[in-house]
Amino acid sequence: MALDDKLGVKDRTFKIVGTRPNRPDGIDKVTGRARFGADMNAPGMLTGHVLRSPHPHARIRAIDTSKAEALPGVKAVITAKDFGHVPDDMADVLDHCLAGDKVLYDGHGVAAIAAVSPAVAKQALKLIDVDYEVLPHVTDVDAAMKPDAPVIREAGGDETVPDGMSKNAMHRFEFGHGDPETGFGEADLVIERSFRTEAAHQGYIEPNACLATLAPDGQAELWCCTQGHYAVRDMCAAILGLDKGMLRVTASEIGGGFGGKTTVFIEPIALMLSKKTGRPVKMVMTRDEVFRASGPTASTSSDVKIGMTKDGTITGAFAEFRYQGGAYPGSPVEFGAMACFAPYDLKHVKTVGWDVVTNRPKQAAYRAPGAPMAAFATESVIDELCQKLGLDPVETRLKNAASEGTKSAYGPTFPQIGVKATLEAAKAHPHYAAPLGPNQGRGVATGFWFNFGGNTCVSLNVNADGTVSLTEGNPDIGGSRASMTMMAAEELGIPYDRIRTVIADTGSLGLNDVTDGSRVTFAVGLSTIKAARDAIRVMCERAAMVWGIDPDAVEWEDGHAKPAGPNAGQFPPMSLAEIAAQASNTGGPIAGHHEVNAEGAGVSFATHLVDSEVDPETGAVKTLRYTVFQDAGKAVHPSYVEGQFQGGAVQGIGWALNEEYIYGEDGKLQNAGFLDYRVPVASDLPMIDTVILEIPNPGHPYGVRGVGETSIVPPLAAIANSVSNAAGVRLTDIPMSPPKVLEAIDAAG
Amino acid sequence: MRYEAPSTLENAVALLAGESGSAHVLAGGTDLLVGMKSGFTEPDLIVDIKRIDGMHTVTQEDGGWRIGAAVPGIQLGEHDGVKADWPGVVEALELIGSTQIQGRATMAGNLCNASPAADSVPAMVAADATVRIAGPNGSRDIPVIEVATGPGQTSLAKGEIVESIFLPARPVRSGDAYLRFIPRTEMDIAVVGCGVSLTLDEGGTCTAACVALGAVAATVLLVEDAARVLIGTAVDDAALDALAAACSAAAKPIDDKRGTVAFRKKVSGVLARRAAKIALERAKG
Amino acid sequence: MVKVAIWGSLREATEGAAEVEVEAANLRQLLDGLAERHPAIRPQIERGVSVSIDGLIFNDSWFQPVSPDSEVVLLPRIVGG
Amino acid sequence: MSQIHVSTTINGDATEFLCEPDETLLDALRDRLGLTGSKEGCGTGDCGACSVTVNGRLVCSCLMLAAEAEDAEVTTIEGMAEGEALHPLQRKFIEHAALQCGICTPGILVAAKALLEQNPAPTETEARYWLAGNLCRCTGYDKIIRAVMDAAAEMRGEMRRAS
Repeated sequence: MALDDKLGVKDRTFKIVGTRPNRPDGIDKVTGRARFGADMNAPGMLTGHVLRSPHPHARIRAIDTSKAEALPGVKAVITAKDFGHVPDDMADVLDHCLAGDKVLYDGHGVAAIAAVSPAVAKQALKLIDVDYEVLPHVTDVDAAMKPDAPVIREAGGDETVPDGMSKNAMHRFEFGHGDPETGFGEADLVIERSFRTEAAHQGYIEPNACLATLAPDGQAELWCCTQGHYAVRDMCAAILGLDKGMLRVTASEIGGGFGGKTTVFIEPIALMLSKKTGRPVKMVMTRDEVFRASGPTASTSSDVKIGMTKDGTITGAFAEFRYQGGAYPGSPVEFGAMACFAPYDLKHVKTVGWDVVTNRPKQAAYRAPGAPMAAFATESVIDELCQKLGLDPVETRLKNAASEGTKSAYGPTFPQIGVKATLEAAKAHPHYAAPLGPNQGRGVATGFWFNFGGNTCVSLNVNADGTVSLTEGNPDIGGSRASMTMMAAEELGIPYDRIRTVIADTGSLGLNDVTDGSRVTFAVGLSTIKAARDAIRVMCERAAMVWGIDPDAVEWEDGHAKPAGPNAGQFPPMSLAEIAAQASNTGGPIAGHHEVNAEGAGVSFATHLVDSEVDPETGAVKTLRYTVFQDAGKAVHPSYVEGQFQGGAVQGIGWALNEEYIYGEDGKLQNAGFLDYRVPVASDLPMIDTVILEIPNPGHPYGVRGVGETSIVPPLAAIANSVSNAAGVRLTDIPMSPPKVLEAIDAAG
Repeated sequence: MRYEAPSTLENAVALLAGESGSAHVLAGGTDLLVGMKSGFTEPDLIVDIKRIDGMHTVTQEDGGWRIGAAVPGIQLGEHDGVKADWPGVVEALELIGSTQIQGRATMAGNLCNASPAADSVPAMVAADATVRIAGPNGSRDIPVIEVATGPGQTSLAKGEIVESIFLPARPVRSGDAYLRFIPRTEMDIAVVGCGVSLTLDEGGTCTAACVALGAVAATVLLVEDAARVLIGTAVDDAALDALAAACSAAAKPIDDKRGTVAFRKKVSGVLARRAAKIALERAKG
Repeated sequence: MVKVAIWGSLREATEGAAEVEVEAANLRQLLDGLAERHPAIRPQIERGVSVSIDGLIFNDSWFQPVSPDSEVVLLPRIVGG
Repeated sequence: MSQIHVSTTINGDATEFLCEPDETLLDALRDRLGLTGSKEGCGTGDCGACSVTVNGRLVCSCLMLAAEAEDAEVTTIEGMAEGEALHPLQRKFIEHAALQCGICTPGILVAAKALLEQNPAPTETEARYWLAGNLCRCTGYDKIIRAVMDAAAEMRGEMRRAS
């Protein structure tokens, strides 16, 4: 167990952790100096652009690039063929960047060019002739599962898919325990409903961008905005046949990711164009390209059946989920199925899931991948049971809530968890008792996410003047430099502003997994603490040398080495700065480091309360009040923890009400821009209140749990439940856009 | 592509008339540059009219207001006189896009872009506004509703540009209002828009009315049936019901990514009723 | 022997058994043992699995100890956003 | 296409540059003048990340041709701080953790400054509507609005002290 047993973390008082210092990269980011993906240039640089398919599904008979190549100013034109054979596990990644034999969705890359200017590039794209044999297409998950649906991948699904299914069904699974049918027999009321959710995009404001240089000797430099530059390195190296050590990837500041920047879309293309031209190549996706050809989340269809007794005990629960994740297998349906019933202690529970392919771009992770859609379905049915049985939705959730020792719906038995704490906090909060006006309703929902750890490598160097350079390898997407600096300062016992944290490139530090899975504050924080302790060990040794005593007889307290045990009080304490100043005389530079594949991340739960007002004449839904209750384990920098809660909640509000991928009958995406892909704007929203609960994670020295993802799990259901209470109609189709709400109100009479 | 910024109207007209390729007028540019970005519009010539005298001014004329073609939304929003006389028109213009868009977007541009969903157009139609068009053969004035002939299509001939828009003198005891429905609170294209202008007699009976709907047909609709049911009434609930029914009946929308036929028809009536109530309050003073 | 819980649909690979026993002192031995005794599980292990040991999730750490009294649950490989 | 010579003032400095006739002001700022603080999030005026002021009016620099900047006064995020001294809005954004990734921050700061110049005491609702053209995907706007309101209060206080 990593939790500091020795220090008794529950009782530990922190000096820096839990405070709210200014983030170290703040000034760069408020002055426009911070350099994001598109902000880097190189001498002699070319601009790279991708020709994209206008068809949702077509066989490529031939591509004639000769006219484009002949255009003055065009330096290279490439297609997927230029990459030759790539490793099996990279085939889909490359295919999603540039199509092989078939284009699989509207916007699929077909060819790419490098040119001296955007104007030349634009002209050249028009000169590429692609001979398409247009094929029938399908973009809807249920339609894709029909036996006669157009087949997207001839190979069909894996061994889990029963015979006779559509070849678009890639994978099937079941989880759970007990027998739901037995449970339904014990219920006083059983409700069965079907639900649908449309795909949402992560909607990061910074389009994907990169700058690549690949020299003939195989040495390469890549600058890009990504959640994981090591992952980019590994994928690009595999696709281009480069040595990992020869490809140095530097992560720019990143303008949002939310899971969407965990893979590559243009980086291998830019490297190949640079290889062909011998010049640096910069590529920046347009917003249209980001929507059409990056990775939104899955769209889903589901059936849920839950039984409850009059006193609110859930007796049985069943759910079947169908997720389409675009034209490639790998939708996050398993996580949705595993997460949806996790907040509850259930005797009989079963989930079934299908991973389905359609003519859409390959889905990428989006904040708690798969969970919000599933929780929308299951939390809606639980809410409807409460309504029909006249039960309080918070009390009922509390009655069924999982706790330490509960065998979770996805298998493991929970250690100490916070689901009850979030519900108790919601129940006690003034929001829950506040009066509501006409056409207003309150909704509640609870959500769960796993959280991850992963490979992490941190280096901490103590400088001769007593300052500290902390080097880590995860892009700072929401204030993590601040929290790392705080944890290092806490351990070392020196002021926050004596430490500078930098994000290293892939050549300067060992492997760091992607900034995802809510892992950074947990895993990089853990490694930072361990690296600081490693440096402290060295400093204690150096002090012991100076004092001529045994290193074991030195302890570290408040930024000072102190003689302890029999030597206590014998020498005045030596500060970090004093030890650092003598480093050259005591053995050389002082550093600490830590490398780990951090396992044992703690799960996290959240309960959301929302008040909505529905305009009964237009179906418009206004969010009036919103409160998030979430377990953070330990909030290192509470402002940024609150920020994660607020941001996740608002992304959920957008998804619930207005955000959606709209495909026409022609299989083309109709709203590839921020005009009609409607993310929430400031005037749509109230303040988002937050309540941070701290149930320590035993897997982290300070008890930290990941907080980044759980906050997007409950909103879809919480808002649907509030709309149901406000307007008397149960919306089962996300987004709950005004036409759908109005139609439901009118249908209900 | 050429960019020209002439200083006289005559030069602007000559440039536009003389261009053999695709020529576009640039006022605020908030539609033109979006079209260029997407590749939908590929101009050979852009004529920036903002350096022409008079294009930026709002002047009183015959008790009404003449608004230069390059006056951006934010400037009109700051104009107390126009706001007092035609609050519905100003509000409609101010609904277009963000604060940033307001810094550039013009009423003339909104009109000439000829989107069926243009916010300021139903309000101008309800206000009985006219447009002064300059061209190679001199200038002419036409009603606002005659400008757009279909989505993206106008009745302007080659070489013609909108010089100004004229909002007539506001009759006594009259008021106007414009409301639109959008999914968010800002930044969307109208799913339905409705402009209402009405005049009362001393006894509070409606003597004149004009109702226009946006985004429910290929061009903005002037709903004469809706005006008819208001005139002669005190704009009471029964009249408002009839107004709503007339607007819902007149709307001929399509299903698209922004709304359905059923939604648009119903909301046409809802907005007409709500806008008429505001116009009524304003008419009562 | 360590008892390993198998999720619903994966039980087709274990002749329907919801729990199988493997001789293992660590995660690597556990996964190797599973693949050996139940070859039909192999495709899933190759696709990726996570293993919950006493309520905490492990992905890669071969030498993570497991003991006969550990609660071990096989899960699909978990990733995040 | 022959290039156009533009003389303009940017952040108080007389500036000249050449641009293509169809080049946006945003591209000229970023690619010709090295002022990369203004960001392109959409290129269609829907996100506000490229916000600048031109002759005192808040605009999207992606929806304006660079050639239109002739004789204009342009201010960008790079002109917001005075030397070492951050503008109160910049300070409050850091103090309130009103940015997570920071990509929308320059545009929001430019827009918020324009707001406070014409309305020193906005209500929360006024601030939210003024900033509706600036998308932020990270924060849910809560801390942004708090920072703007706090900066406005501080600036009003400073003005009172000064008078």
